[in-house]
Amino acid sequence: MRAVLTRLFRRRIVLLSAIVLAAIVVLALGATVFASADPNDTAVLDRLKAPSAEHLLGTDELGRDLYARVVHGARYSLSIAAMTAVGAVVFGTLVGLIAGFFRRLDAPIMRVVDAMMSFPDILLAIALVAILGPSLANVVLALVLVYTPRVARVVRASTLVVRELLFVEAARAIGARTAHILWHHVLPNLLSPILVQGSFIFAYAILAEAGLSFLGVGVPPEIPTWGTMVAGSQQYADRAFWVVLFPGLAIILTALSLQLLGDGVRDMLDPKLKKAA
Amino acid sequence: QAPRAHATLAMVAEPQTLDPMASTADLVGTIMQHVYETLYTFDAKWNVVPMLAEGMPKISADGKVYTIALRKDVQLHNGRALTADDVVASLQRWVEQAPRGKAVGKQLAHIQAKGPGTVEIALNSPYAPLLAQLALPSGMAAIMAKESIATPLKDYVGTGPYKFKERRPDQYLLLERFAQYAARKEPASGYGGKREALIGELRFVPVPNANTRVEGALAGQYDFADLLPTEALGRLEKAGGKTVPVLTPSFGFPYLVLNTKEGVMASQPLRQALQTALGEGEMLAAGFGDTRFFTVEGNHFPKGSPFYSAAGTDQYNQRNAAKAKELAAKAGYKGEPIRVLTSRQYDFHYNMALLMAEQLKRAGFKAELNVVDWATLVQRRNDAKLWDLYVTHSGQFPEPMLSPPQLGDGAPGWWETPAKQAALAAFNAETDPAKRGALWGKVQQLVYDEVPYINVGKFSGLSARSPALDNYQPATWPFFWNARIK
Amino acid sequence: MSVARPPEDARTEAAGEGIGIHMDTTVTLERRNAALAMPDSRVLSVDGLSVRFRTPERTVEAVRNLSLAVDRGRTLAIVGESGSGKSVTSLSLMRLIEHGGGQIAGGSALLRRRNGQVLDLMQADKAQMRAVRGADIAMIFQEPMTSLNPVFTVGEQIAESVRTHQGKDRAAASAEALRMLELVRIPEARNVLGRYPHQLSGGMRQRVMIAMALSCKPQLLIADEPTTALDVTIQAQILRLIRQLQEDMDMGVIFITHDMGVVAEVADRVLVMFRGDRVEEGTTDDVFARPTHAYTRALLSAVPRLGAMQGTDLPRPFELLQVDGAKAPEPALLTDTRTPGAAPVLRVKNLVTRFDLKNGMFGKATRRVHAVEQVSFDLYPGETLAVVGESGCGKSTTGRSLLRLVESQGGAIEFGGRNILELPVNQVQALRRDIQFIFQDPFASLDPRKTVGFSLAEPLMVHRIGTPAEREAKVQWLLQKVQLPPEAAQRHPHEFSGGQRQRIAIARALALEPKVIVADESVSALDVSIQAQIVNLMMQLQREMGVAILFISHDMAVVERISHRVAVMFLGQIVEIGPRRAVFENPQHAYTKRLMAAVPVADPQRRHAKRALIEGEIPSPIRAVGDEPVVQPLVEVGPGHFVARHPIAGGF
Amino acid sequence: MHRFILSKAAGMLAVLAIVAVLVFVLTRAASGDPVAVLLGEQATAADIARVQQQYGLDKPLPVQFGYWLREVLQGNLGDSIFLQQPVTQALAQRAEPTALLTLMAVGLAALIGIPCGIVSAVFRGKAVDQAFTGIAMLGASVPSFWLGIVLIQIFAVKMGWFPVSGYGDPGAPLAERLHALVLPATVLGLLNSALITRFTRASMLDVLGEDYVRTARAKGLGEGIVVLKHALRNAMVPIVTVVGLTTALMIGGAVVTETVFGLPGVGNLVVNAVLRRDYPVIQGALLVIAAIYVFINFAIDMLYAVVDPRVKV
Ligand SMILES: Nc1ncnc2c1ncn2[C@@H]1O[C@H](COP(=O)(O)OP(=O)(O)OP(=O)(O)O)[C@@H](O)[C@H]1O
Ligand SMILES: Nc1ncnc2c1ncn2[C@@H]1O[C@H](COP(=O)(O)OP(=O)(O)OP(=O)(O)O)[C@@H](O)[C@H]1O
Ligand SMILES: [Mg+2]
Ligand SMILES: [Mg+2]
Repeated sequence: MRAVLTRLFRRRIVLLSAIVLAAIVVLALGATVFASADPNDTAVLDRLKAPSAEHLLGTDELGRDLYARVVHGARYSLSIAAMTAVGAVVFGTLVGLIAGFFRRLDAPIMRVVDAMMSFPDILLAIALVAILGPSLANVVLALVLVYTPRVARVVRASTLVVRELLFVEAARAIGARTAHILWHHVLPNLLSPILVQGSFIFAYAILAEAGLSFLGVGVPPEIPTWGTMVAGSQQYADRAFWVVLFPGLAIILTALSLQLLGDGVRDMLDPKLKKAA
Repeated sequence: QAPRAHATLAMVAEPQTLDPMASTADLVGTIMQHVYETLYTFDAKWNVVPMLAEGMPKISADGKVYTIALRKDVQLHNGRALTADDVVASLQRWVEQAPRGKAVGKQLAHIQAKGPGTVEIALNSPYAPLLAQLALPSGMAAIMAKESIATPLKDYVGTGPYKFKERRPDQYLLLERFAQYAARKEPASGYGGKREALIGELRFVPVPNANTRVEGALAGQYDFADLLPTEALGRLEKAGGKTVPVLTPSFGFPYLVLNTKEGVMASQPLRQALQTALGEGEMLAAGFGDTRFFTVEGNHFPKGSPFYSAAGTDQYNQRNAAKAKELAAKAGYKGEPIRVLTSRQYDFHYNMALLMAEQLKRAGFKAELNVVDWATLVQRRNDAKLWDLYVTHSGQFPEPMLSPPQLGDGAPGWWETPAKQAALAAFNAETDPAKRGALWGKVQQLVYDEVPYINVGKFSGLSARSPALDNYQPATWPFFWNARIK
Repeated sequence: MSVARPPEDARTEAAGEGIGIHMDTTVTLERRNAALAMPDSRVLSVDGLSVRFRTPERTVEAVRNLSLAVDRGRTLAIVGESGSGKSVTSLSLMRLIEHGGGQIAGGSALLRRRNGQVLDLMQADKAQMRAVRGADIAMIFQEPMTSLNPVFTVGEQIAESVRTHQGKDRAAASAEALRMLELVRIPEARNVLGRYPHQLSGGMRQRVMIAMALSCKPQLLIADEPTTALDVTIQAQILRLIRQLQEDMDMGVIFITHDMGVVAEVADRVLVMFRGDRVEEGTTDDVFARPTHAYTRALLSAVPRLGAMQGTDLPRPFELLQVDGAKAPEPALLTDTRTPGAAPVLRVKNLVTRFDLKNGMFGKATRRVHAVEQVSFDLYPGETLAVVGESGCGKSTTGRSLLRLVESQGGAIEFGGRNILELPVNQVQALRRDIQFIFQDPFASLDPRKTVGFSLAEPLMVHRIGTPAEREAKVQWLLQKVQLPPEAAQRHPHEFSGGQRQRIAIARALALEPKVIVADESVSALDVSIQAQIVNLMMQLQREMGVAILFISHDMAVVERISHRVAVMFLGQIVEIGPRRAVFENPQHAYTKRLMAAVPVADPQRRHAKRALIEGEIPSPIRAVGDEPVVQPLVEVGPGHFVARHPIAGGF
Repeated sequence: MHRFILSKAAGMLAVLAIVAVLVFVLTRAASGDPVAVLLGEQATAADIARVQQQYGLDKPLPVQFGYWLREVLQGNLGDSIFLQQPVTQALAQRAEPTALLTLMAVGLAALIGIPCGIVSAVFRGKAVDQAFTGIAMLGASVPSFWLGIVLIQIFAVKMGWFPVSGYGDPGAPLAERLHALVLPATVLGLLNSALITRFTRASMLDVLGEDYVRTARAKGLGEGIVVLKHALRNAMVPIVTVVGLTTALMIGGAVVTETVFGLPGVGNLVVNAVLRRDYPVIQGALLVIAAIYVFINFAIDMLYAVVDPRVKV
């Protein structure tokens, strides 16, 4: 384990990203401790106040404390993004794996994937939320549905390659069943493309959630998320840059660290690089 | 450099339809009032004045029969002169199809042509708002060429100073000057009086993103930019000659509709408790920010209007959480959730809803915000089972019966009490404007007592025009006749 | 060139020629002056070359203080085991090593360019190197399959070189490319010019590589294992071709290989490398006759020599010399691992395996590969049956058919009384426990992301044998069997050398204690010393466990050593099968004879013995659908020795 | 060839069929009512019911679906409830701006993404690689409406180089329409270049280690030719895939940008239709988008064969 970590953090930038990410997660988990103010407490008279000692990051258009909102928002944005990324990756991988590995199922599955991919995200989201009601879980579900086909496509393409590799045949030659081969041999070798997709979906999900919330098919309003903050306050940005800047920074910082960390993990998992680098 | 022969007008969206009767949406009225005209209209002081009608109608002594003489020189866009048949056919369509027209239709005995230039409207009982209804640009009682009438409407043949030229949805809608337009002789005032098309072509372009409309105005790309976020005023003022902000005071009013039919809000005492909890001033601030853009007052009509009244306004803007709690307890409130239906279609709806939820919470109510998209909201509010309260707004109209629809029958909220019937019957039967003012006070009092809806206050509209757009008169439904491009 | 160098950069005279450790990275003036006086016939003179790879974890000294010289028209062979620094040396001379993360730590490499100018390659700047590469020094790489760019036509790839270095226009370059292809004797050269590498066979690709390398008439040709991946017959052609072209162009050649047979065939001088050091250098005759270094002796002893088994019936392990000079433990006495009269474990009858070739546009099979046609043989317990033949003749497919890794179209494979070809899939999975397959490429057949321990335990896991602890014990036992350290279980495949990886693959095949092992070219990719070890290991294991081995190979010398019986395949059919001694000492089929003749002999004395070489390509097993090949019945010509009576002459 | 085209066409039909059913089910399952939106604030439930009848929206869903399907099979996608024009015409009018915007944006994205990806790969782990990674992630996490407004403020309002919004004046010549697309295409291009950068980088890294790259160097070719000719061409297949995918997704997915810049594009059409529940437009547009999507995938397949001779279509 220590060796793994040493290898992972050999590049300073990877270590830095891990620290940033860890800090954000800690902040999110301990939101109530780090920001005692209620993120939904409105004070119309204090609207759009610049950052000050009282309001570290200023206030938004309803006079809500931006610091509290950003900190509490971390919890929700991170969970939405993480759940979406994990969900889409899990389902997409499953679908892509099956389509890529079983020739017979390939065409039918990929036609459905194509059909879903040609659907605009918001139609799916509106329909789902309208059917199931607006909630964080349903937003995640909608986003998972949007991103699953994209993952599936990539995973399928890679599976088609890995399927032909000799060690897969070798595994078959020792009498391994298909499930064993998929789990132990195909899947681990797809990690790299999956990681890239996952980290992008993570970033996209934060923004996509904002778009949905903005149309009224997102998370309920008492849930502060970074995306909603940026999207909902953009028109005040001219007067009060902080309403967009801070949640925006939070998004970018998270996405960037995750991507860099993902890179690091990928490098670490790549046995070839371990040798050459 | 020759002056431009066109004006670019940035509107908030693509109009839902170009059939002025089909929709009460403001945008439809704003655009189509250039193409279609009504028998009557409003002057700058919100008085009803004749437009296609020669003059004010002859009203029979019992107040039931209106005889309206038409102007003789009026040309339709298809090159024919307007006749009473056109008017009758148009109004017939209006009462059959237009949401507003149907309300009027209930009072109607018949509409008939009395000769080529005269129309007779007969009512079952006196109905004072008739002329105002006929005058309103929204859900317009538009007069159209008889032969063009169809559903859905395909040709837009009206009498207005502009005629329909071309529509490219989401791109532009072009109206061009109607050369044969016959204007009234009276000086222009509000929507009334002399209309003159001084700009060759009106280009209505949909710019749905409010920020983009602001930027476009700042860049001088639009001659007119409708409905800008109030936050933009500062930048518009500093624009340095590229654009001029236009403030339309008492532009409209937000209001909350309560479900009197089903659910927790069906209890009148509880509605009152809720009213006690609200701080409308705070809500307006949340919705509109700058104090220049809203007025915190409980009178539903502004000072100077014949319908100005202070009746019941002590119930307004109380923000008394303790008292509300007490009232709610008395009303038997047990913490049932109050389902608040709102959308983000309009930012101020959403912001006001958020703030209201906070206020309600403080008073011990359990508010549950259901933020949905607009199409869902307008559908859901027709189902009494799905909501307890929703947030909306309306233009500030000169005649109480024009808005909100809860004063009429069958509108969401389903306010239906004997007291309402009585108060409104009295109000509508009275044709004397002076007496109607007093009668409105009674209605307003009733609204504060029974709380079928809550008028939150008044807000102003912010638009912007280019310095080149000359002689533009601010109006609820912006119009561009008589304006010119310098 | 800078004349005034800071003193600390100067190399001390004491460093001397080729000995001593040079810590600095530059060459002194004196040395350069001395070098400039390089004899006219000398093309390249390398002195004190050191190359290292620096990684965050450690620094690898891949080449230490290497000196060598190459004369015009002469061939220097560099030999040594895998990882001894041969490729690194050649890449350093091209200054391509930096692209692979290497670092030239010291030394000089003086090259006499075409214009007579002498240039120190280690000091040359980028532009100079670009001018040198391809023009003064050309290189042929080990892997003809991957060394050509798949997306450009071969004509373009040759012409590009010509355009770059000779400044010819497109038409002229293209004409020159055609000339080069003809020079390397590619049939229908004009046609091949417009083809893509994947449309050519390995031999043709390697000839394209040679054409490309020689297109600018270099002073020096570096050939890094140019024939290792090729068939014996093709290899013989290529070797001869290089030799001839060298004579025509009077080039110096550095020939890198680990095949002593090839060395004996082509080299004037031999340089032996061992773990980055030069351990011996001399004329080919000298080195073969009187090896001085222990490693050289070990290397030579491991070289399989065709005919070494003449007069014996049983397989015999190699006698291995240890590098330290001590003799390896005496191999156990030769015993016959077969049980006389035992029933065969595996009976193959009239096996047919074909692949349909989908014609892309139509998606319909119009042609098919007749990979295996009516193949029949029996395999007895404790026996090694070798299957030999050229690339593409269907050896691997035969092996894969036995495990039903490919679908066969006809015949029967009887194992344990059941016909494998008719079993339902889940029973096939269970049955694979008893027949194991060792793949041709040990690297590709091990999952790079799994530890060796996992790979070894996996067969047990798959068949749900034992508890985790028992499996671990078994892994340790297996590692010990194949002479790997216990901690190898924790490492990943890439952390092992090719030989070690092959041992892992063998251990994996043994994990289930199968009755039959199909070993597909299990030693072909290894260098001789490792190869000998693996062959010995397999024989030892057969002795201990009594498994039957189907040994697939194209290396006749190894086959001679290891097998009891031999089957010769050609175009999917068995053309000759019989006891090894009979087939080797008395080959009947023309194709068998040809195969024997093409094997290079590791004896410089016999270098120029005239051999019948066949030009051109092997006929193709691809036929139009419906065009069934004729299978000739086998005729017994001796006890257990069968031969197909082909009117074969036209086939070649 | 016939068979190939037939199988592609069958696949396309399958996708369209799935889309047709899915879109119908989803739009109808979603709440919301086009008529309520159409009629506006003052309409009562009775008004709504009457107009619903007029549009046949009161019929049972299977009946509606059957009716629609029959029309579609005859090539008639129906009439929009709001636009007062046939859906086919509405789509035809969006075709040009959408196509041009997509082309420009994808072109720009490729023009940025591919070189950045190449540089990143060549200088793997160096500062420039990390800088490009950072910029790419920035691209992935900047909301498009925000970038759009910023670009408008700088290049349209301050500099006055481009119009703030719209697709040129009525009857504008092509040059003017293209001019109006520059800023939106820039937004889309910048944002989409992120993914292309990352893909190119990964793909190039794979290829740069290949033997034939070494061969190219050994021939004495300059580093530029080695990377740009020998390596890039081989790395093209995944790059073409991601560029194609970007293109396909942009056809219906450039909604926000189209809204910000007031462009009459397909995305705008679809989203407005969705927001107002303009069922005929949603259904028709999605069918067409799906068809285009499948067609682009098909084109990508064909392109593979162009960039890589080993690939047979
Ligand atoms: N890119 C690299 N990074 C680190 N070490 C390397 C690299 N390339 C080669 N080496 C090491 O340098 C040493 C010499 O390798 P080289 O490729 O020259 O062997 P070789 O003699 O050509 O072997 P083979 O016969 O297998 O081709 C080996 O120990 C190898 O592990
Ligand atoms: N999956 C496949 N699809 C189509 N053709 C195949 C397939 N596998 C093998 N072939 C063809 O079948 C023939 C026999 O192949 P096989 O791999 O058995 O040859 P081999 O004797 O093992 O050759 P080598 O010595 O190169 O390993 C070859 O022409 C090969 O191209
Ligand atoms: Mg090598
Ligand atoms: Mg083989």
